[in-house]
Amino acid sequence: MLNKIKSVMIANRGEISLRIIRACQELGVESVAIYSEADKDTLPVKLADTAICIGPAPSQSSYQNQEAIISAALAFGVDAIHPGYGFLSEKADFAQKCEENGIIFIGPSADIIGKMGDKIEARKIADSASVPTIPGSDGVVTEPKRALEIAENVGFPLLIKASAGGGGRGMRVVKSKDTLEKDLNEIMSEAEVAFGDSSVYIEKYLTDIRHIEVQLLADGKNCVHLGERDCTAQRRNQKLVEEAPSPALGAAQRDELCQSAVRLAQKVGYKSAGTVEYVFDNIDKKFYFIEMNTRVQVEHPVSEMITGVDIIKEQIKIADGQALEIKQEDIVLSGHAIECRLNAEDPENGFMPCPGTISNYRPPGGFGIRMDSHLESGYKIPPYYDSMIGKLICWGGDRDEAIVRMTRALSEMKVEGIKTTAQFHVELINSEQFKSGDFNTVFVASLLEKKN
Amino acid sequence: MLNKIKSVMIANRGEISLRIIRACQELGVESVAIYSEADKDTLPVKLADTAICIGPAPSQSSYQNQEAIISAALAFGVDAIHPGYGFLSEKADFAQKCEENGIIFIGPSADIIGKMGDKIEARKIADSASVPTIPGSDGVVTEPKRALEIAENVGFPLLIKASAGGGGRGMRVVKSKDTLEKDLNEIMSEAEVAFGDSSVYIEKYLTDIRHIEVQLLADGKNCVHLGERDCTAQRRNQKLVEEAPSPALGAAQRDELCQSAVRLAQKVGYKSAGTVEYVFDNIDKKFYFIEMNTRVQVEHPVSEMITGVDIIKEQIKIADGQALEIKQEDIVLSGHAIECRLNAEDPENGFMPCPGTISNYRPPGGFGIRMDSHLESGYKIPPYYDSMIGKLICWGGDRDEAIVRMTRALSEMKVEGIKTTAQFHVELINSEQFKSGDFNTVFVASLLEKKN
Amino acid sequence: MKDLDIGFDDLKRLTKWMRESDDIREISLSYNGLDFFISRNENTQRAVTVEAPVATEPSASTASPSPQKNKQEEKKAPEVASAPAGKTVSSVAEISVGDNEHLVTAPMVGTFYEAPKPGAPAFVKVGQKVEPRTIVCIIEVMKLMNNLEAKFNGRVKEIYVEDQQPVEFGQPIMLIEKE
Amino acid sequence: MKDLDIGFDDLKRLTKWMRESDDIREISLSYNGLDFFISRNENTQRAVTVEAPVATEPSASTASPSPQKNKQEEKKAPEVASAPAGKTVSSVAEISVGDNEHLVTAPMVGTFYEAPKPGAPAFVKVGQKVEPRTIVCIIEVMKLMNNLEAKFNGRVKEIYVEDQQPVEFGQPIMLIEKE
Repeated sequence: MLNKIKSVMIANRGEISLRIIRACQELGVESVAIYSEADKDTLPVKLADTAICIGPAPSQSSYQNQEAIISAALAFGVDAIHPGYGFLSEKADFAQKCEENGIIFIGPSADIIGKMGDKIEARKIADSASVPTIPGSDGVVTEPKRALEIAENVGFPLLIKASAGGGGRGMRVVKSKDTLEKDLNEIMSEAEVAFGDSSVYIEKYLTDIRHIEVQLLADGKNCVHLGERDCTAQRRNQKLVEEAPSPALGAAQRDELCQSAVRLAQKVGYKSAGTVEYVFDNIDKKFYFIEMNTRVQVEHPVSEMITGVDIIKEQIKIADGQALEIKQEDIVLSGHAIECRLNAEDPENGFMPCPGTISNYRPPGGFGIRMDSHLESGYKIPPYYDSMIGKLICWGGDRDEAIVRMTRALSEMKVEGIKTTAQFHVELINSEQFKSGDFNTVFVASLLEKKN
Repeated sequence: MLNKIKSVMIANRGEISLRIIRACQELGVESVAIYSEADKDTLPVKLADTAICIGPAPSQSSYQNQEAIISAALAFGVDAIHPGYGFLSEKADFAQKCEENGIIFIGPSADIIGKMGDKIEARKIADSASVPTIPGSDGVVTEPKRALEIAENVGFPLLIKASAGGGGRGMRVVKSKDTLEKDLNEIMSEAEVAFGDSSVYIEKYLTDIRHIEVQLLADGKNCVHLGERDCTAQRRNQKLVEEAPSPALGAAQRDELCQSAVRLAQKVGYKSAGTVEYVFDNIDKKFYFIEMNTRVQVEHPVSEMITGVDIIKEQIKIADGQALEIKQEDIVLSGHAIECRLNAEDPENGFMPCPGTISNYRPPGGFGIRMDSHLESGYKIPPYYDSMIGKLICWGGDRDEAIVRMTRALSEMKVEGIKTTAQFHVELINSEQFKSGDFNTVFVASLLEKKN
Repeated sequence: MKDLDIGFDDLKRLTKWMRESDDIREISLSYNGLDFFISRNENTQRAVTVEAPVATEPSASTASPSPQKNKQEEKKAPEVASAPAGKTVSSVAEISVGDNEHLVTAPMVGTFYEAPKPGAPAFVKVGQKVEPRTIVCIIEVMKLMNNLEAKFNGRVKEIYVEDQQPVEFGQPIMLIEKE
Repeated sequence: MKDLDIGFDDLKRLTKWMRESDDIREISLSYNGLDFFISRNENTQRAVTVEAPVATEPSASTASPSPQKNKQEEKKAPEVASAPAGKTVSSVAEISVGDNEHLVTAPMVGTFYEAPKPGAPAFVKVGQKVEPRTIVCIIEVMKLMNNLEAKFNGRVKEIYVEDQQPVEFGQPIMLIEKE
C-alpha cells in the first residue's frame, strides 16, 4: 500500500503509540515502538512489530530526547517517524533533524511547523487567507493615539496587553469607552516603568466562548476537512470532553468555518493532518482563528467516528508521498461522537494526579463504543508522564444517543486500584447544561463549584 | 423513552445477553438477567441491573425451561422478555405463554412465529407476496404425470425428494431430461416401498450458491430494511463469517432483493426485527427465498455497523408499541462490515469444541473494532452450551479495509488457555477466494481440504 | 515442634473455619510430608475477574429475597472497586449449614408463600417443631402451588424470606435444626 | 530459636487473628519444614498481565542484538499463549552477572562498532586482558562516536553484540571478568 515507507518508528508512548501501531499494521508497514525503561511492559511495546528501549524513564532522557530517537531511527534503519502528539510533535528542529538525516517526519515540514508555531506569523497568514481573527491590533502599538483609534474600532469590552508582559502581568480589561483613555495611559506608563517598553496589543475581550476546531487532511495540493470538533468542556484549559459535530453550529456556519480552515491550509501549502483552532463567541455567534496545530490531536477519533476516515492512516499515506484519495464530497458527517478523556486523577481532590497500579481493568464494549487505551489489568501507571490513561469515544445516531451510550459505557468500564475521572464524566455529560448543548468554556468550572 | 416497558428480562446467556443488557441500559429500562447455576459468575450477571438464577446448568432446566422463565418473570414482575437468539426465541408456544401471562414478548406474535416457522406456509406467503422461491412443485406431487410436467418446467439439474423421506433418504438429483422418467419412477416406487407413500417434491437443484439475508425492522404497519448480509462463508451449515454489503450484489439487485423482503414482511403485518433468508444462485444470478427468521440474529451487528441503527434498541421500542421513527430514506449504507464468530473449537482437530478456562483475555481495540463477547480473564467456558464465545466485528471504508482491520484485530486479540477459531479466521479472510469476493457455500470446505 | 501432630480432625477444623470465614480465600499448610490446601479462588489467573466475596451473614444475605440489584454500585462509582453486596447472595454455599441442620431451598424460581392463603396463619414459625411431612411453605410457579416439606424431624431455626417475595432457583428459604 | 515450637494451636491462633484483623490479607509462615499460608487475596492479579519471564541465558538472549521482533509469534497464533522470546531480551536484568564480573551496557541507543574503523582489528576479543581505560568498543549516536571503556582490570568473558549492529539503551554489550 505504501511506496517509500516500509517501517515507522513511533516516537511516543501510551494510547497514541498503540493507535499508530494499529494504523501501521493495517497499512502493512513495520511498526517500531520506542520506550523508556518505565514503559517496558506496556501494550504498545507488546503489540508493535519491534520495540526499542531508548532511555531511562524521564521524558527528557527518552521521549523528548531528539538525539536518542534520531540515533535509534538511524541505527535500526526505519524509514519514517511518527511523533504522535505532545513530546516532539511540534518541534520544528526535530522535524528538521529528521529531514537532514533522511528520515521521513510524519507531519508537515519543519518550515510550516515553525511558521504556524509563531503566533504572530500564524495570525498574519490567517488574515491573508481571509480567516477571521480576533479583532484588535495586528501587532504592537506604540502610539497612544493609534491605540485609541484601534480600541474604538474594536469595541468593548477589550483587552490591553503590554507586549513585554506575560503570565497575566500588564493586562487590563476595558469595559467601556468612558475609561478607555485613562486605562490606556495607565497601562502604557506602567509598562514603561515595569518593562521599559510601553507598547501594547489591543484585542476584543471575549467573555462567553466555545472552543471549536477543524480537522484537515492535506497533501500539499489538495485539502479536505472532516468537519469540526467542539472542545468547549475544559477545566483550566485542559480539554475534558470533545464532540462532533458542534452543537453550536448550523450547516451554513459549519461550512463557513470549515472552508476558512481549508483556505488557511491551502495558503501555506499544508501537507499532513492538521487542526485549525478557533474560539466561537457565543454572544455575536462569530468564530475567530487562534492557532493551527500541526500534528494529530488527542481528540482525532471523534472526527474518525463521524466520517469513517482513518486520520492516522491518511496521515501516513500523505507522508509516503501519496495524493489524497478522499475528495470533499466523499466526506459525509454521520451521527454524533463524544470523547471523554480518562485521567488518573482524583476529581474529589482537585484533580490530583494519582499514579498507581490498575488491579482490574475492564474496557467497556458494544455498539458505537471505542476505547483507545493502553491499559491492562496489572498495568502500573508511571509517575513520569501525563495522567491521561485512555479515551472513551462513543458514537450515536444523534447527540442524545451518544450521551446515553457514553453514560452506559462509563458505568460498564472498570478501572480498579486508582482514582479516575470516569464518574466525573458521567456527571458532566449528564448535567442539564451539557445536555442542552448550550455552554461555554467556564461551564466545567461552574459545575465543579456547584458540586462543592 | 419507553412507555409500557420499564423492565426487560433477558431469557438468554453469553454475548447476546450482554448485548441486550447494554441496549436496555441505553434505553433507561431495568435489565433483568436470568442465569443457570453454570453462568453465575459471568459478565451479563454482573452487568445487568438485576440477575436471577432460574435453574441448574442444563439448558432444558434453565434457558429452555419455559415454566421457570415465565415464573421468574411473574414473580419478579418484569414487563417484557427478550429471548435473544436460539433457546426460546422462535418457540411460538413460549411467545403465546408470554402473551397469556401479560408479559410483552420482544419479537413478533406467536401467530407470526408459527406461520413463518412452517416452511410450507412460509413459502406460500412468499409466493403470494411475489417473493421468488426456488422453482419446483408447490407441494407434494402424487401423480407421476404431473411430476413429469413440473420437472420439465423446472429444468435441470433438479432434485426429487420423497415427501416422507428425510435426512438425505429418498433424495435424488436428476441431471438431465434423459433419465428423468426413469429416475422419477424409481424414486416414487422406492418411496412407496420404504415409507408407504410415493408422493414427492420437485425442486430446482442449486449447486453454486451464496447465502444472503435481509435485515428488517417493522412496526406492524411500516417496514424498513437495513440492507443485506452475506453469510456464504459457512462450514457444515454453520455460519463462520458474515459481511455487509454482499460482494455479489449490485445496487439494482440489492434493491430488488431488499424490496422483496419488505413485501414479505408487509404481507403478514410483521412487527419486530426479523430476517428474510435467501439463496443466491451464482450461476443464474437470481435469489430465492428460503425462510424468515423471526428473531434477532447472531450477525445483526454487521448491519448495525453499516447503517448506524441499533437493531436491539429498535426492536425493544417496537415491542413497547412505538411506531418506527426511521424511514427508509434515512438509512444510508456506509462502508463495509465483517463479522467473525469466535468459537471455542480446535480447527486443527475437526473443529472439536474445547471448553476450558480463559487464562488471559485481551479484546482487540481501535477504530472500527467491535468485540461483542462476555469473555473475561478467568472465565470458564461451561460445557453445556454453544461453543461461540464472541463475535469480532470490523468496519472499514471498503471491503479491503475491513479485511485488513479484521486481520489486525484477530492478531491483536488474545484468548489464552483454550483453542479458538481466531487463527483460522485470519487464514479464511485472507484467502485469495475470500478476498476476491467470488465464492460459494462450499468454499470453506474446499479451503479446509486444501489445508489438509 | 514435636507437638505438631496434625490429624485429620485438625484439617477438618481448618476447613470448618474456612467455611465460616467467607472472606478467607486460601489456606495452605505444608508439614512433614503433609500438603494441605484450601482455596476459594478459581486459581490464579481467574482470580482477577472473580468478584469479591459477598455478604456472608445469613441474616444479611437472605434478608433480600429480591433479585440481586447490581446497578447502584456500578453506576455510582465506575472507577472504584465495587463488590456489589447482595449480588450472588442467595445460593446455598453462602449460608453455613451445620451437620445437624437442613437448609430448605427453592426448587424453582417463583413466589414464596408462608401461609396456605393470604391472611391465614403461617405454616411454620421460627422455633416451631416440624416433622418430615410438615409443610413449611408454598412456592408458586406459574399459578401452580408447590408445597415444600421439612423433610426432617426438628425445629425451624431461621426463615430467610418474607411472605409473597419472589425467590430464585436454589435460594435458601429456611433452616431446620434436626433433632 | 529453640523455643519456636509451633503447635497446631498456634496455627489456630494465627488463623483466629487473621479472622479478627480484617485488614490483614495474607499470613505466611515457613519454619523448619513447616509451611503455612492463609490469604484473603484472590491473589495473582499480577500474574495475569505480567509477561512470562524471557530467555535468561546470555547466549540466547544476546544472540539477537537487533530490536525485539514481536510479530511472528503474535500473528501466527493469536489464540495460543505466546511468550515472545527475545522480546525484552536485552535489558541488564536478564543476564546473570557475577560479583566478580562487570557488564558493559549501551549508554544510549545507537550502533555498535567493535573496531575503530571498518576492516581494522577489533578493540578487544574474548579472552583478552583489559585495563580500566581500555576502549572496548564504539557506540555511534548520530555520527558521534562514543568510546566505551572496560572500567576494570580483567578479561573479556563474552561479547554479546556483533559488529555494526544497532543496540538499545541499556543493552548488554560485553561481560568483563574482573581480576
